[in-house]
Amino acid sequence: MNRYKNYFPIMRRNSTLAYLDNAATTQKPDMVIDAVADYYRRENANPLRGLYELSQKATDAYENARKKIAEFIGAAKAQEIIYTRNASESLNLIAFSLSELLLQPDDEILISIMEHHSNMIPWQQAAKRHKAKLIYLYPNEDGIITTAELKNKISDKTKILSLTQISNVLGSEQNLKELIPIAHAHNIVVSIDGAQAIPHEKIDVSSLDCDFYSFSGHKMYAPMGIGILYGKEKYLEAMPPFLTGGEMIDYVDEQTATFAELPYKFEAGTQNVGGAVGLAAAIDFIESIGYNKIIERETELSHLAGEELSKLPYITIYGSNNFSAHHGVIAFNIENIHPHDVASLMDSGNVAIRGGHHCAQPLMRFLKCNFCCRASIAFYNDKADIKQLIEQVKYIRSYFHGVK
Amino acid sequence: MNRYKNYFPIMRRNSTLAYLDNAATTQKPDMVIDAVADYYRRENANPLRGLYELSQKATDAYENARKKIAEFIGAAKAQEIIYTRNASESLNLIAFSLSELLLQPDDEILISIMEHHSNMIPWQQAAKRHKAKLIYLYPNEDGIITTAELKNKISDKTKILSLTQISNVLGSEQNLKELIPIAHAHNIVVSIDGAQAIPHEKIDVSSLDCDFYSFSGHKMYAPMGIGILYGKEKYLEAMPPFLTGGEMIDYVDEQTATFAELPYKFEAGTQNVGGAVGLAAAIDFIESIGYNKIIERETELSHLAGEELSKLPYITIYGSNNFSAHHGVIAFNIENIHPHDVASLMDSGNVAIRGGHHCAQPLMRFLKCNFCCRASIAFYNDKADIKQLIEQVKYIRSYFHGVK
Amino acid sequence: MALNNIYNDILMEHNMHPDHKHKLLQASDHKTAINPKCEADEILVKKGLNPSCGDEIVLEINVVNDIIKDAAFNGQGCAISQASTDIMADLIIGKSIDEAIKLTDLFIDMIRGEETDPKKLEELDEAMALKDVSHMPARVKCAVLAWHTLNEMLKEKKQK
Amino acid sequence: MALNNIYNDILMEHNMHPDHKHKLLQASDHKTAINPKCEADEILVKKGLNPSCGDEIVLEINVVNDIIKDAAFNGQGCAISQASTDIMADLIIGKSIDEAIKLTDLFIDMIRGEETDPKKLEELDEAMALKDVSHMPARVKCAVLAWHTLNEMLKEKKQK
Ligand SMILES: Cc1ncc(COP(=O)(O)O)c(C=O)c1O
Ligand SMILES: Cc1ncc(COP(=O)(O)O)c(C=O)c1O
Repeated sequence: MNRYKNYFPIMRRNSTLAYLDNAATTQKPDMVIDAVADYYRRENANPLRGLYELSQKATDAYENARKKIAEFIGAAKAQEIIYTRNASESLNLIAFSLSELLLQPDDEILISIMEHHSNMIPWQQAAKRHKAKLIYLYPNEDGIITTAELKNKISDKTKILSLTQISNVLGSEQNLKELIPIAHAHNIVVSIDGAQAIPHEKIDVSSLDCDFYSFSGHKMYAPMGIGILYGKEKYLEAMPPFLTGGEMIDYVDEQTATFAELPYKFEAGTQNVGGAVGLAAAIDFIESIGYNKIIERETELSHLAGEELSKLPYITIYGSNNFSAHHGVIAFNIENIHPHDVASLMDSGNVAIRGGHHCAQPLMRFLKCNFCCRASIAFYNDKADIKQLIEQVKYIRSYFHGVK
Repeated sequence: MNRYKNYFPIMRRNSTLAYLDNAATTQKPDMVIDAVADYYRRENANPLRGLYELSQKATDAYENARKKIAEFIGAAKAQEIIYTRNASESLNLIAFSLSELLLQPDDEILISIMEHHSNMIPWQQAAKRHKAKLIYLYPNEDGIITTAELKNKISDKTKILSLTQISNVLGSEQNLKELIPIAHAHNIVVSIDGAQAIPHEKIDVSSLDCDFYSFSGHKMYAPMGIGILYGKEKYLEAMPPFLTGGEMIDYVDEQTATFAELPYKFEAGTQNVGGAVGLAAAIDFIESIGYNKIIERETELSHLAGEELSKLPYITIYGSNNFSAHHGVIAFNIENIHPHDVASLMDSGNVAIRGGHHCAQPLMRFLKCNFCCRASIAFYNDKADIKQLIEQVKYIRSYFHGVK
Repeated sequence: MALNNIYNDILMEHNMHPDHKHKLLQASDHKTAINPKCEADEILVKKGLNPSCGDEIVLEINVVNDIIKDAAFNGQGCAISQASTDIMADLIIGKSIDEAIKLTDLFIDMIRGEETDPKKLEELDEAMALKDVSHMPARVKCAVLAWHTLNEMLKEKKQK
Repeated sequence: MALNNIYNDILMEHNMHPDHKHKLLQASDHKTAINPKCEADEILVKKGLNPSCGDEIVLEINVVNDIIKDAAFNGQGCAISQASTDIMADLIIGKSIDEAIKLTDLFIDMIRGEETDPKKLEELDEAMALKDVSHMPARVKCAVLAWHTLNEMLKEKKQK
């Protein structure tokens, strides 16, 4: 077992498991599991307004995690970091509150056909509520939205651009440094879905200059139940709150309420301090490995998986032919075999992949496949995992093919 | 240290701590902390649609927890149990989706002045969105909404009654078996905020016959980041979804989506499986102690704390004089000393209580005190904790009083 | 690994070489060709959808005097749903409506893990090959799609 | 326990027996009584609110030729906010506007834990007694309420 897998108890227990569903959720290293348990063993209390030692410790744990996250993604201020439950909730928050702030009837929202349902349905709902239009950007064969496509779709009604940085199916990364300035030149607010990007590369929201950035902890080695919404202060200040109640208020009377300052205005009810502590530990973990190492390993393995799969004539791979640009995500189909059968049979060979629409039905139809298999790689995977994947593909093909 | 505290690592580490802020959040027993860690060590994966063994284990963990929760509160079906992040999110979900379903302009929503902000502001917002009226019920001196008060406030415009079962300030429990039938006789949908009830007594939603019931895991020995919304199937079926995205869909195209069956329709994005596992372990823990024992100990300690405090002439206690009916919650003030100073000074004596408005500003104004101290008891507390509290009260009083 | 059990010879054979994957003749053709005198002769058609898998089948049955004379299907989906449909068609041809309803109920109970008695399950014949799907929650819908569709179809017919 | 440090004699004395908890005379009274010839003589009034604690103070200062001649407050709140306000009044009376702004900045830095050099903090005199509030995040707002209010008040005045 390679030294990286050794950090993960679930890998130590399953030494022959090729876990290739990292885009769905990553496994958790000891460091993260222990940090959460230790929080509950040592400093658990309801944070904020805490007037006793434990509550102060919980508050410190919570706010120090926030600072760490802010630094990690290059946010100017800690109060631009809002804790949510997952990326989906972050995206729902933006779609609700930013729409309330900005949208007038006939305004336009731009998203891409590559969006995960979580960055699509909230905008469908927002468009419906505000009688706005939802307009789609389509990628080229490499899964890239060109500047021409963006310019084409921008009109003087466009108010919001919400875009995934890395597609969870194609693995393609958008050139945000090119796209965002174009949007901003048209006074369009830009929200980036970073759920598939932050596990794989260093993010700096300040240099990206996006107005919002969303991601989930559980896809970056943290526990489930914690997500982040980064937003520029000026927008967060102006937006109405989303979830209400608990400590997110200033003053409440029977019919109205005024809301707390940032970030608390967007944090309703008792927060998930254990989750925040786990996310902070996951950041320490990532930094202890280093993005350089992560990128090096993931690029090599993506390349290997893509090359090996593409040698097989009965395999279709979706997205760019340059497999090094897939950020660990290789989506494919075996001719005439349903992805669900592939995934079930892979399991018999101790390979964990996903088959289905990957919460991207419109993209699947755009790719004319409806369903596909997806192997998704993290830095702790290794060549043996990829070999196991390829062997399984061949075995499944021959198993179906061999049947009279 | 009493045998119950011994289940809690944080108590073993702080043997002189009198933790009396249980209404804010309870401490976590080994059983719960370990169950969550073990989940991440053994069976972590993204649940649902899981086509490999780990994902099936995660799905089983998640759905078995749902079944356990359904049985625990007497729900007819597991799909009436929706996972949320905390009680606040459950209440936001109801206030949003039920209002969408039911409310017409000029309709009326009934809540009590005792509601936690989380069962108040979401209704203020819903009332605003739908041009409906938010009408308040006021309690008698014992903190009880009488049937007369309810009947008085019901009109033929009343559509929803949302009520806390136990007040987080007064500790008073509403007689739901009397109130709910009255509401139902007027075709009013009834939502109960059970956040402060379920840690203290057996809940049976079927015999209560409430239409919705909300609570948080972290107030009943489970980790933070997991909450529950119970809803009758017929309402959940009819209500539009709240958060959208991820697996909560059936079919998605560019402009519209159809939604999955219950309970998934209300569960957007990757769910907190670790949290669900922790909540299931907390239920096992509660059942291993037994509500009989919990009620016996909490009633005795509430009585003791109330009686001892009320002997001191400079103390005002809020709520009923029958302290056995306080469900562990004793809210009080020391004459001329701000609750924040009381709480800070108590900390020096290793007593953890809360001081402030307890997320119930309108109730505080109704009680004409704005702020108060609150000691809140769990079954693991003991007479020594109460003694420590009383000593600290006396000490603080003399400390302020003794200053020239 | 347990999962492999399900992709056994029976399932693979029915998936790769289904006997009933075709269209039935039109009702009018049937009337003349098979049973020209029977007024109750009819072809029932119903579509079954499993959006999570994208499985989609169109089930056709020909009912004569309350007996299922023939069955066929079309559509696409995973091996489990395709094989399960073909196996079902084998099983129900020649059965009465009531017998067929009982069999679909039994099959669904087996897949949901609610009926495990091997004696009782014997009635399902080859369909028993799908028993282990009960341990694959993600695939339950694939296995029961056809059976569920038939069950509804027959109950609707009885209500008419 | 660390927290007790904060409820020291200085704080308790200022809380129980504040010197400056009263109303200043009206500006017109001042003009005649104290400095009848000075046109710049005025009383500035500003309210400070800390909703989380319910602390509420009304700060009044009398500024003559850019010097704070007198200061007073009214309102309610916890011991920390009350004492902190009274201590501040002691400190700033007789100081120039610029000096007072510097002192409020210094105090706020101390409470936020951003300035810890004892030499520099000496300027704060008795207000140093509140230093340990920097370890009590929940009480920071109580301690800085008056200082923050004064700071804004003086900056507004300078802008006019
Ligand atoms: C009565 C009541 N309702 C709702 C809540 C909100 O719970 P949470 O903060 O876990 O969302 C609380 C907890 O503070 C409460 O006491
Ligand atoms: C691109 C993208 N966006 C959003 C999400 C939603 O993340 P979560 O399920 O953690 O809310 C995912 C994860 O599936 C994703 O891949």
